[in-house]
Amino acid sequence: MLKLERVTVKYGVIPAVWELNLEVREGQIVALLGANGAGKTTTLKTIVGVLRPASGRIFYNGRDITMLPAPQRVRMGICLVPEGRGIFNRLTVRENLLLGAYHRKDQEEVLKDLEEVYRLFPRLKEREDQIAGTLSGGEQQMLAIGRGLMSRPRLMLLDEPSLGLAPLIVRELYALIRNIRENGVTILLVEQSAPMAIGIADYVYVLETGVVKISGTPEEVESLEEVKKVYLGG
Amino acid sequence: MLSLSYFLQQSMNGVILGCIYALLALGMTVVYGILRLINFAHGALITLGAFCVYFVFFRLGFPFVASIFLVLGFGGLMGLILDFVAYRKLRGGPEVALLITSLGFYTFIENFTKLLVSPQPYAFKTPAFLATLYRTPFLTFRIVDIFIILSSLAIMLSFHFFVKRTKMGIAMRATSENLEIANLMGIEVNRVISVAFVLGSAIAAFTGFLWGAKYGQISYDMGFLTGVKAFVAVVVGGVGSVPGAMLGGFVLGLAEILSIAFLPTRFAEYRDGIVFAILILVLLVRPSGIMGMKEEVRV
Amino acid sequence: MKRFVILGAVVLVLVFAFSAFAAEPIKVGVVMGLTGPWASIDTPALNGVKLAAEEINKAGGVLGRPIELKVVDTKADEGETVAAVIRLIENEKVSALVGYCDTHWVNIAAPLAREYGVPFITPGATHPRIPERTGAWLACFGDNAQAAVIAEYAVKDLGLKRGAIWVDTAVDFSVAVCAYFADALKYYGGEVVYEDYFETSWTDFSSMVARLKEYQDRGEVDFVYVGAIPGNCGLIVKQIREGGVTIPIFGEDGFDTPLLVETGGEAAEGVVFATHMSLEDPSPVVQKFKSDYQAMFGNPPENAFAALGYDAMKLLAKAIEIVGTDDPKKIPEGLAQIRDFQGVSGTISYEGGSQVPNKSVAVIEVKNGKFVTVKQVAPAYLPDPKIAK
Amino acid sequence: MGEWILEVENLWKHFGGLTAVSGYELKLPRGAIYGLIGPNGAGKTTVFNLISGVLKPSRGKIFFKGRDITHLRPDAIAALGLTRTFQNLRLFPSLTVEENLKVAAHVHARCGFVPTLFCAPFFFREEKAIERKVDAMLERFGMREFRKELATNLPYGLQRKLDIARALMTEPELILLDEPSAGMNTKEAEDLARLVVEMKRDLSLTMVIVEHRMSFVMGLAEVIQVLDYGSIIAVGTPEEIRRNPRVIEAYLGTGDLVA
Amino acid sequence: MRKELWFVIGGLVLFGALFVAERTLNRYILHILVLMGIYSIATVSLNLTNGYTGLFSLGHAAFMAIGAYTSTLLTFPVSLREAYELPRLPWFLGGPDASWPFFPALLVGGALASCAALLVGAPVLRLRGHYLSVASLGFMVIVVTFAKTLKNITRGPMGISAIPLYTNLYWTFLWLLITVYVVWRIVHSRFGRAMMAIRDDETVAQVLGIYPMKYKLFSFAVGAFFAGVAGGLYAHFTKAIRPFEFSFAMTFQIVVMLIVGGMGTMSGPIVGAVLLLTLRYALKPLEEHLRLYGFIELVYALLLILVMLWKPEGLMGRKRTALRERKEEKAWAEFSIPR
Repeated sequence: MLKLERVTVKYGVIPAVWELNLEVREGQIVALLGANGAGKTTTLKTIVGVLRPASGRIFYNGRDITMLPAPQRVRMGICLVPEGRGIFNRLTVRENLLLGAYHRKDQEEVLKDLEEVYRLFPRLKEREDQIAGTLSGGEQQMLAIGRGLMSRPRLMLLDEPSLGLAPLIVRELYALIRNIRENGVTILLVEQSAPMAIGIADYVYVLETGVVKISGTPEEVESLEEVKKVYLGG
Repeated sequence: MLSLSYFLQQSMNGVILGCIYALLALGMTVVYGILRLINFAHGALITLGAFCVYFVFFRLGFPFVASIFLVLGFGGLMGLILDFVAYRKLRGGPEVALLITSLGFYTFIENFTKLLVSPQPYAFKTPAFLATLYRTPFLTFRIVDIFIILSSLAIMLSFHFFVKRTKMGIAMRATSENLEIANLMGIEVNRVISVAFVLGSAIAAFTGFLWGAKYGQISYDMGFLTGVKAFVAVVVGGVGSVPGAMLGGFVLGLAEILSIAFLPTRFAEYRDGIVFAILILVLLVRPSGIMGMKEEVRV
Repeated sequence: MKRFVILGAVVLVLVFAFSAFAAEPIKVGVVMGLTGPWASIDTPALNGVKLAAEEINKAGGVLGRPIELKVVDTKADEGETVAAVIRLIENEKVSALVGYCDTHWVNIAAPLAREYGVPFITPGATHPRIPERTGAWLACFGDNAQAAVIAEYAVKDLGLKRGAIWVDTAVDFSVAVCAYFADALKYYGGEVVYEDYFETSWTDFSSMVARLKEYQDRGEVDFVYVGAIPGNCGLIVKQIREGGVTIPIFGEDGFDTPLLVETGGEAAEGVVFATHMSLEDPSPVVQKFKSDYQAMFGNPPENAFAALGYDAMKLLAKAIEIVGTDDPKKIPEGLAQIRDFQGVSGTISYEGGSQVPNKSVAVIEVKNGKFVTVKQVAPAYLPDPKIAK
Repeated sequence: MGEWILEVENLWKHFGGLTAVSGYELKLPRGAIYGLIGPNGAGKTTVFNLISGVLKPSRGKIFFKGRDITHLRPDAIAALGLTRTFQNLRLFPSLTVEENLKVAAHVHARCGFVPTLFCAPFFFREEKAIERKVDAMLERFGMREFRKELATNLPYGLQRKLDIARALMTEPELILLDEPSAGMNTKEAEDLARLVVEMKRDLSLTMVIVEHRMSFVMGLAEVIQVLDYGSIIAVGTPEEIRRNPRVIEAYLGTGDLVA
Repeated sequence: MRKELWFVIGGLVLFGALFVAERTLNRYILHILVLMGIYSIATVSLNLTNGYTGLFSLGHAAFMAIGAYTSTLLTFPVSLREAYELPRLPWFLGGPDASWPFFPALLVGGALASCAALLVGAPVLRLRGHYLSVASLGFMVIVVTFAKTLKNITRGPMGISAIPLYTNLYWTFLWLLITVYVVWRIVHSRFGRAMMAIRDDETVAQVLGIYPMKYKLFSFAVGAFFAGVAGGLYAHFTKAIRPFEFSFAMTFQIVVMLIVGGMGTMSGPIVGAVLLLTLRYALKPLEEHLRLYGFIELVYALLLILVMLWKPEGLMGRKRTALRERKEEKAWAEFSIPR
């Protein structure tokens, strides 16, 4: 469904991602792991079109989308749930959600989806008219994901959804991610904390300083000493 | 000197001046919110708007309503042109470049207008149906005064509604908060910015008409100080906030008029000084303006 | 960089092209604020100068030599003014300078010309202390004359004694004329009720109008005297009337502009102001001037400053004729000898070493959108020039 | 006194309704390397911000060399000998490598404006001394060849190193390193670890390191504190920490995968 | 030491050139040269705050006004004081029969501007970015307002004319040399490095032991001093000053010169000032010939926009990325990411 071929992304002259090859199949959950500064977020931003690769190509459903602007990619069903508090703090919860469906013309369907999101996250319903900046961390993350769902994505890119959340909520969140996948959305998951992500993924990439260091199925990756070393210093 | 009618009369004067500042501030605050651009060229648009009405309505004799729509369209078009010609290319560049470019645009438009019309002020007749003078025990006013207040309120309310309720308005606020994430949401940021320019400029051009109808004389350089003061209104009210811009406009208008009205006459020379003193005070006490959101300080 | 080189080259070529016209003309520098707030009086004045030069040249010039005008727009900017004067004297070697209808600019330009020993004649800057301070010659009356005439008219002819005065503090001449007016008003037995202040850059006078109306409604004031420059007088008159103020409005020569009626519209009806001369004057001199002006510029003279510009140029030509040379050092001697010179704006003589001519003042009233002369008189009382700053 | 170079007592920090740091405590002996770990958003960087004076604590006290520095400005704290690096690289982008380092030598420069203006010999001596210090520092970090390069144009790993070098130019006694190895590959990180040990030895430094890369911090630190939700959940040697179930729970989300 | 020597030599050469120029060129061109010098002083000093310290101030004209009025009041000839209704000097400035020589008057003007900068800077410099710009613009308007209203000292809006002409080529360029020297010294010392550090990242600078407020105030005050001097030179050059002169137009003109030339560079401000003034006076005959008054401003504005579009960092400005990387990009990348 999504394929990156030798993609290099640079900030100025400094490459953040170097000749990255990556593939996501329809219906999969793919995890992209790595430490801070490894280039995970850069990869996601490149996929969604906020950053331009210096070289390499990106294919989505077989179509070359390397040069398409971000809004068009969103319309094609790619959606990025940004890291941390990537929501609009000064807008209300409802406005945030509606913005997720910005490119859609089918107003009734949008409202239906809104109800659906509220059903999924009843907490958001309660806080519908609250300013998003006043939500707690977990609620904000829910809002971000809910907003992503509003765009009816076919490929959802999740950037560190567990950041700063309590373990209990993280567990809920992962259940939700599974749930979303069940509904036919392909997911590319970026995480720093490996085990949960490995547990949920169908395929795993580990990035280090912009290069894929390890890739494989969860079982293969898990057994590798290197992963443990990276994450627990073992 | 403190009779009720005097106070009412002066307040109305202040409110009318405030309307003009507030209308200009609307466009500026939206553009500043998104682009961090102090758009000096915005002031030039009231000049252009006023001269547009002058030629269309008085010289070519178009019907009034058509002229108004024409001037709105013309202002919007000018905003779009400015956006396309330069601001778009400069996005993401240094902020200073944007600021200086807008200054360049102002100078260009002003001098171009000067060459095109003449350096002389132009008499601008208030349309007959707006010129009727009413005297009541408390207030002396013309229809045009009422027209200014009502149309300003209408524009402000509909603009407020637009920003608060419509999809484009929400997108606009989102863009002004975080341009990159807005882009991620599939919002065509460039289009949002263009819309902001078009609306702001159209309103500014219309303000030019109100100006002409109220004061009866227009000139090529009428926009500059007004533009600067409108930006002061933006900052006083709180950058990026639409209600703030309106409030800022009224605060300035009233401060200007009432300071002349109630201070001894020789303080008249402090008029502009007072405006900017208010600005500095507000900035020092509440750096984000009266209604502004606190900007997050990156640590 | 290349384009700068090209641009520079183009400019150089042009400069040389124009300096190549070397006949034997008498060069006269004209400095005016053709852009900026003084444009509406400086432009007619310049046209007047041009018309005069054209006439002189057609008649064979002065001393058999044509007059060549070097016009510079100084944009109401001090730096530009100084640069222009230096350029005209140093580069163009002009014999005399004519310029400005506002005191401030004469105050800058004339002293510089004096340093070079080049005479400076101003068509319309009316501050009577100009000669004392700058050595310039006036083609017009002093502010004290015009203020006194209006004061006399108000008190003696109309019986209005209690006046409010509006002063534009941003221009020398307004401050001066208002001070002289206050003095003259007291002399004639009137009383200044209050003074209100504004600045050239304003467009909104509503708060001052409201104050005036308050005084009027309480019956404490009989008239208002406004010291406005041309760009503002229409605005002010309009706002005063629309604010519900009905008492008479008086003004000075800054009101002598078509803008008064154009902008003021009906509000300008009945406004009375003093100026240098009446363009409605049926005398053949004035009528000929009007038709010549119309022929040359396509529109009738905008105001009296056109006539003043014309007279200034003619005065200069006369002075050159008297001394028989265009040596700048000699020209003042010629000017000092001028007696009873019949100009369009009146009879001009420089008497007793004064560089301010003794001229009559026209009192004009706006009637049906036309400037109608009420009377043309010499002031009976002249306030001391030293009153004003 | 004397015993602890840094003492932090019951430190709290609230952002609006959010409690970023709650009851943080630290007693840091002179010459030690301590590690501070915890999941993203646990409040590690906030702790650094509080200690270095960039943020003011809501409650609590901080003593450096026995002196209360809770309410001092960051520059005064730096002048006392406490400095830090930044997680999200914050070099001075428009300055060269050399200039970046020279800026940091500012604290110990004594030459006033007047001697500077008139090129007093004192001024030149001081500039020379700074120059020599910069040389030594670049030598130590192996960055001599990049001396005249703009800081932004350096590769990421070198920018990290430069950040540390710059902090060292202030001649600190205590340095707070905020994720020094972030964005480095394994080899670079190992080099850095060696450098840190050398630095500590040569310059008799005390360090606190916030780190994500376990291998890095586990190898260096003598004592590790684990932070979660702004409060300390465990303190101990790397070995103890690795085995602590609460750490595994908090840091890894669940304990069911890696043990 | 070598660089300092070059400075002396450069200065001597400059004054030699000035000597020759004064003898050979006509006064109009000399006038333009002096004007260039004065504007260069103003832009170079503005560069210290706007370029090196990153405080985008729009209030520079206010300091020029303070310097201009102060030095004018000090040097105004006693004989003319009465005619222009200017007050005599009080006893502590030399008494009613004194008027100051030019040089000390300029110094006092600059010093007073510096004091004003310190006074205003203490609260205003806490603001950031555009807020600072707007506040400094406000400061400028307030200074102009005081110049208008303190009529007993300044003659109000009418301004003062008949100021003695003291400014000449030598004074101007001596001061320009001093300004450039001081700014250059500052930039290449710990002061300058601290300023640039603050410009790039205030928090980090502070953590490294630099107290931002101190250096912001310092650069503001030094910049104001030379602005004051430039104002004094200007007043004794045009021989007449008005409050409005030191207002928006002046401020923007200086800022534009600085930005077109290139902020944060040594040569930028001078290049900007010289270039724009050359353009202005070169176009003047063309404007008069075409009778398109306002044509110069039109070209000016157009040029400004074009420069901003093509080279927003200014003509002399340095792009963030050095040129040499473009060639060696690949090598660098590999250096960063070994496999």
